[in-house]
Amino acid sequence: MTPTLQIFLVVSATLFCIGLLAALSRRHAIFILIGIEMMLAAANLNFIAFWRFSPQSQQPIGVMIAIFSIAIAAAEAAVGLAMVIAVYRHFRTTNVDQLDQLKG
Amino acid sequence: MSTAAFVVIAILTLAAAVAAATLQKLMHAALSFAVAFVGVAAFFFLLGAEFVGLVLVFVYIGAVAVLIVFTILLTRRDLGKDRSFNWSGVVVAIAVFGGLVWAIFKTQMLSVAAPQIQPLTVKRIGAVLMTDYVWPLQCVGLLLTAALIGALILVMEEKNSKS
Amino acid sequence: MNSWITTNLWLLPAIPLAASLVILSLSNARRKSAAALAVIGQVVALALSIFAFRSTLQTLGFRSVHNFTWFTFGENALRIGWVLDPLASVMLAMIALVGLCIFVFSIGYMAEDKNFTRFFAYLSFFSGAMLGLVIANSLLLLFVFWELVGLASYLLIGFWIERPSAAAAAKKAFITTRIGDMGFFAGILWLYGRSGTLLFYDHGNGCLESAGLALLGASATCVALLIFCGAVGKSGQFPLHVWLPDAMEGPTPVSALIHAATMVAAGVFLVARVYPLFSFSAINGVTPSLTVVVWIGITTALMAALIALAQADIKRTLAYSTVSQLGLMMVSLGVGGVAAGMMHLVAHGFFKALLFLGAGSVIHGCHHEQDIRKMGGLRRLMPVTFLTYAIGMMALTGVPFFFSGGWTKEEILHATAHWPPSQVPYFLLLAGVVLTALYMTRQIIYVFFGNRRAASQHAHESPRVMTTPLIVLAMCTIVFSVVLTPAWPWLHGYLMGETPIFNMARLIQPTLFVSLLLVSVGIALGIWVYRKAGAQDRHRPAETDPLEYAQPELFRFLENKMWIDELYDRTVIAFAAFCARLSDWMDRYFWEGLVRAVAGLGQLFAVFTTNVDERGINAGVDETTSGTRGLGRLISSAHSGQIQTYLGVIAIGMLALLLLYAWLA
Amino acid sequence: MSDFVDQIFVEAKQRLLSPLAHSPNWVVQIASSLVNILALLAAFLTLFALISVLERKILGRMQNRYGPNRVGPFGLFQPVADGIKMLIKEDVVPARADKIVHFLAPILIAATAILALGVIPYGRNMTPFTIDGGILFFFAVGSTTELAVFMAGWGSNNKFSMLGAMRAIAQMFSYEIPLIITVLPVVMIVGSLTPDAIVAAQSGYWLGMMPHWFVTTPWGAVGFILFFISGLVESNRTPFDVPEGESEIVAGHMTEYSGFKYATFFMAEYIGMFAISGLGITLFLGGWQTPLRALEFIPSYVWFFTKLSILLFVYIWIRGTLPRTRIDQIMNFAWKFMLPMAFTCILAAAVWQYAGRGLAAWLWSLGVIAAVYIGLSILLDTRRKFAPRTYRFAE
Repeated sequence: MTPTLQIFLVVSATLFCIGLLAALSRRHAIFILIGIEMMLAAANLNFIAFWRFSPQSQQPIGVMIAIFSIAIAAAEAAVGLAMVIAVYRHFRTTNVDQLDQLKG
Repeated sequence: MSTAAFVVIAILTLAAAVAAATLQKLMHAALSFAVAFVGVAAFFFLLGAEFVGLVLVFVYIGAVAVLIVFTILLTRRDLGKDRSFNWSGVVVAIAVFGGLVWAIFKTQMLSVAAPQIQPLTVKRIGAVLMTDYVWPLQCVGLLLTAALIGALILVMEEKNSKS
Repeated sequence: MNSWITTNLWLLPAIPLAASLVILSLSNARRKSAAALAVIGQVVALALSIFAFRSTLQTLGFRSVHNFTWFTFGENALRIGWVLDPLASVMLAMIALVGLCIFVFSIGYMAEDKNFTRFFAYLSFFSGAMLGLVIANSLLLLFVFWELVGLASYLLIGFWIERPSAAAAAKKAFITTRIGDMGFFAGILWLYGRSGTLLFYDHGNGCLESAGLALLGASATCVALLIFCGAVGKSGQFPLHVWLPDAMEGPTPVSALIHAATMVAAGVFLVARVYPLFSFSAINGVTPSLTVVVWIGITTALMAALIALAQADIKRTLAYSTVSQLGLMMVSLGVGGVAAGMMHLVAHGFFKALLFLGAGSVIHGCHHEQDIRKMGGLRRLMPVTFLTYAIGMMALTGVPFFFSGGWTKEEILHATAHWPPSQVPYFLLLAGVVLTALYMTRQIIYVFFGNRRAASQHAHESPRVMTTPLIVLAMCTIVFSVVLTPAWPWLHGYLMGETPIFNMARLIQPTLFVSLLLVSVGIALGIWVYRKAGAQDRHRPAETDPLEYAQPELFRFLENKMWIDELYDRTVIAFAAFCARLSDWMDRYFWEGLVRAVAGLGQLFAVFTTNVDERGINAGVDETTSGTRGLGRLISSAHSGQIQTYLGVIAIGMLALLLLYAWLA
Repeated sequence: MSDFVDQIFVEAKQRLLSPLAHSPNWVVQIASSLVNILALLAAFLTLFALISVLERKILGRMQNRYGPNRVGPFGLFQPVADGIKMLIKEDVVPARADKIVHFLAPILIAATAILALGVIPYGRNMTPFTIDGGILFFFAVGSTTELAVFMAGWGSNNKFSMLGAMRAIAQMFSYEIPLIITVLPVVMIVGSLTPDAIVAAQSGYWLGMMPHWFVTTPWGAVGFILFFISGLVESNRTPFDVPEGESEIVAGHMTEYSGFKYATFFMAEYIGMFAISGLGITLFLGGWQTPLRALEFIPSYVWFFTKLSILLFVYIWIRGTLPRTRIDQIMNFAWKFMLPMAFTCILAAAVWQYAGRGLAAWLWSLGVIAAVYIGLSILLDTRRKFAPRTYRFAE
């Protein structure tokens, strides 16, 4: 038997939750970024899966959205990491627990 | 698409993801993150979206992962081991997972098999990108430029910095 | 008809006023330029006045009026303007000429004064104001200049501020004249209320012309009397004459210009100007107002002459003689001899200025000694002064034929003699003539004859700058008499608008002999009484006046000006002081209490509002703000800055949403 | 006859796979893949051995000395000796090293290098893995190399390694961009990401002799030069071998490696060089196409490998000739010259395309490129050369 849409969704949900876990339970800022990226990847996986399992009459919308979301995720990652570096320069730490004030 | 491939890829991906989320050494986490993305890309291949898969690999392994390891390098000062673990987050994550899975299995219409399709060629994607999605494309380009400049300004060595 | 001077008559007052402003802005050191400016201004004024005089010779009874609207309130506008007629032009010429002489004189007289420039500024100011007064065609405008000359006299009387007596005199003069001016102003208001116009001549409907007078009706008498109050105050008539002798505290040129020649004559001029008001509805030249004028004048004349008889101060004597002469003019106006009054005014302007300047020269020569009993024998030391002074004295006493004063006094006597109601004024005037001769003779003898006394040891003749004006004025005094003679009464005709007839026969008249007789009697008496004055007589010490030796009480009575000042002190001033004290008390205890009460109310209200504000509004606002702050704290506590907390919350929210949808599906 | 020779390897593969005719589909797939991979490895490891010795000999000749000439005929067995030496050497791992990463790095780098070889058409019907979007695959895999290099630098907990890795990644990143952008015009003109399609698009001749290779067009020529330079950098070859500049940082990210791991790195480097050259050939030099119609009887793969060996000779030649450049100079060159020129190539290609691919079009695009080149050379005045050196990327 071939994998159904459900299974893909379950996988992506798992991936999403792992990302959520990383984002929620790790202190290091980079972990949060990693988690967010993973969640985005899960979302993309969903898009592709839905596109694949839908009747093929219409445009590859899922693929398009996946592409765009990847691009945006790349931008987000770049800016996020830059922010991590800047924050580190300023506070000498990347532990998000200590980064709870707006003014430096 | 074969179940075997699916199972292998799923196991690889999820294992890598878990590793990325839980490993204590940042560097290992980042690398397993890359592996996890390879897995996701493999999923895309499996689903017949080679282009997206390649883009994913290209962007994430080639760019984002390297950026991440670079950041780890530059913020090496408190790199050490990140042992502090927030269990409430785990609880929340598990709860969300449960909810999602419950919702997925509750809806019957999802258990469909993949229809037979003609492969999605790069040509078609390019055509669609340049016709229907040209405005989103331009916007994304603008966004990327802005992000590039913004990131540059953020990490630019500010003159007479206090530190 | 209208040469440019009639339309630009305002230049006459404007030029000296401008000069005074410029001089005021000069520093004290610029004495020469100050004097030069003042004199130039006066010269220009003189030239203009002569020009104006010429333009009035074109026709008989020439009168050119130039009116314009000053400002408008409601629908009726207040109009002012200036008039040029024989009366004005004569006054202009006299004022300008005498003023010029006095300006020149004071260059020498004030040479050592440290406030030289200020003095000339004031002088120019005065002369400008005086000229303006003369040309005014509106009672209001006249009143304005009237007050300006009052101010000028105040400033000049108190010119030597450092002297308390001068300051007191200045105050006295100002206040006393104010009393008269109050009446004057009331008259103006009444007149305006009745006739609706203050213009004298307005082509038929001015207040001195038939239309305006018709509007006035019976109230003309009251208006006239009220205006006469002003005249009384200004020219020192009986009740209000007390300020004039004290005004001699000012510098002598000032006394000469203001308190002898021009300003004090303004009252007479005023009466002459508004004469139609007085003579309105007259029964053969007699109206109640004119009667009042006559009696006041006669009283003043006699009283002043008597007082002058006992004064030791050379200037005070002259001052009282001025008062009496003004009374004389008033009488002549009252009895209907307007022309006579005005002629005497002009003549008196000349010779009284001459006398005062002579006195000034004497004082200057005697190092500012004014007591005639300390002088004597100056005849040789200052001959020019002596001669000019003698001429002035002749004119004043009214020696006929050669001296202007004689002819004018003649005219006045003539007019008075034919006054219908009674002959009493006439005879009283004759007595006055005698008295005048007497005190003038006394003064001359004291000052110029006899042995030298303390002040005249080192006396000296005055410099040219002072003697020249004396000579000029003396000339005027003599030459002026030509146009006054009844043989050819040119000035009379000019003023009255009649062609003078030359008739040598009218030169000799019976009354002439009478006055001649009286004058000679007076002079002779004076010589007999005062021949030994200042020298040791049988039992009389040199200091005591012969009259005093003869009649001590009478002399004391006269010397103290008939106790009039003291009387005023007891009555008027005491009453005024009482009123002041009363109002002070009222202010202190009554009004202040009232004010305090109101203030207390205000404070009570303030306290009340404060409480309302603090307890009520502030509390409410505070409650609101604190509540807001507490809420903010509550929310911000959730806003901990912990990214992961946010993420967790978002996740939970997402879960909830998911479950909801799944449950709904 | 020539067709048979041309297709001999394809025939061989089919013969090999014929026993599995009745087995399920996926078995056949895996089997064919395995065959392809084995063929690739055999071919390119041999080539690697050959080139390693040839390079040494050629360099020796260039430096006026004999290269290795003792082992076997003309010293051709030298690589074998080296290989044996490497295998029996002790494998040293630093005590403070991150063992796992240190171990995984060479494997990953070799794997990616070999993977990249998989999409290049070596001859008619001789593309090991036909992927829609093979070029993209090539770059996706190639970009993984950077990660591997970083792992190497990081894993061996060493200053020099880290510095070397940083430098390597910095310059790889900088040159990856012009590399890809120089590929774009070809993709635009051909309208496909498939290497086969690209090669096919370069078939045919002008005037019967001038081949339709893209290198013959102005944008193609410039693009090829840029591509070649970027390839030099990507494979860390002189004059861009700062990452492993012996004089400064001992051996860059390979400092802490010894024995067979070092050999792996070495091999990966060479294979990456082969791969990039192969891609260059595919994109600009007409792949396995014959330069002259007269020579078509020679098999396609021969042509491919001929071109490849020529390119490799140029690599070696450059290495023997040019000195090592400074890192900041490399960076400036990348961002200030390479990138604009690459974009110009896109423009020129568009002009060429829409002017009708004729002689006029050829001149037009040449004009565009010349204009931009002149403008650039005016802008970047050469006095910059003497600016004080700044190591922004190796701090």
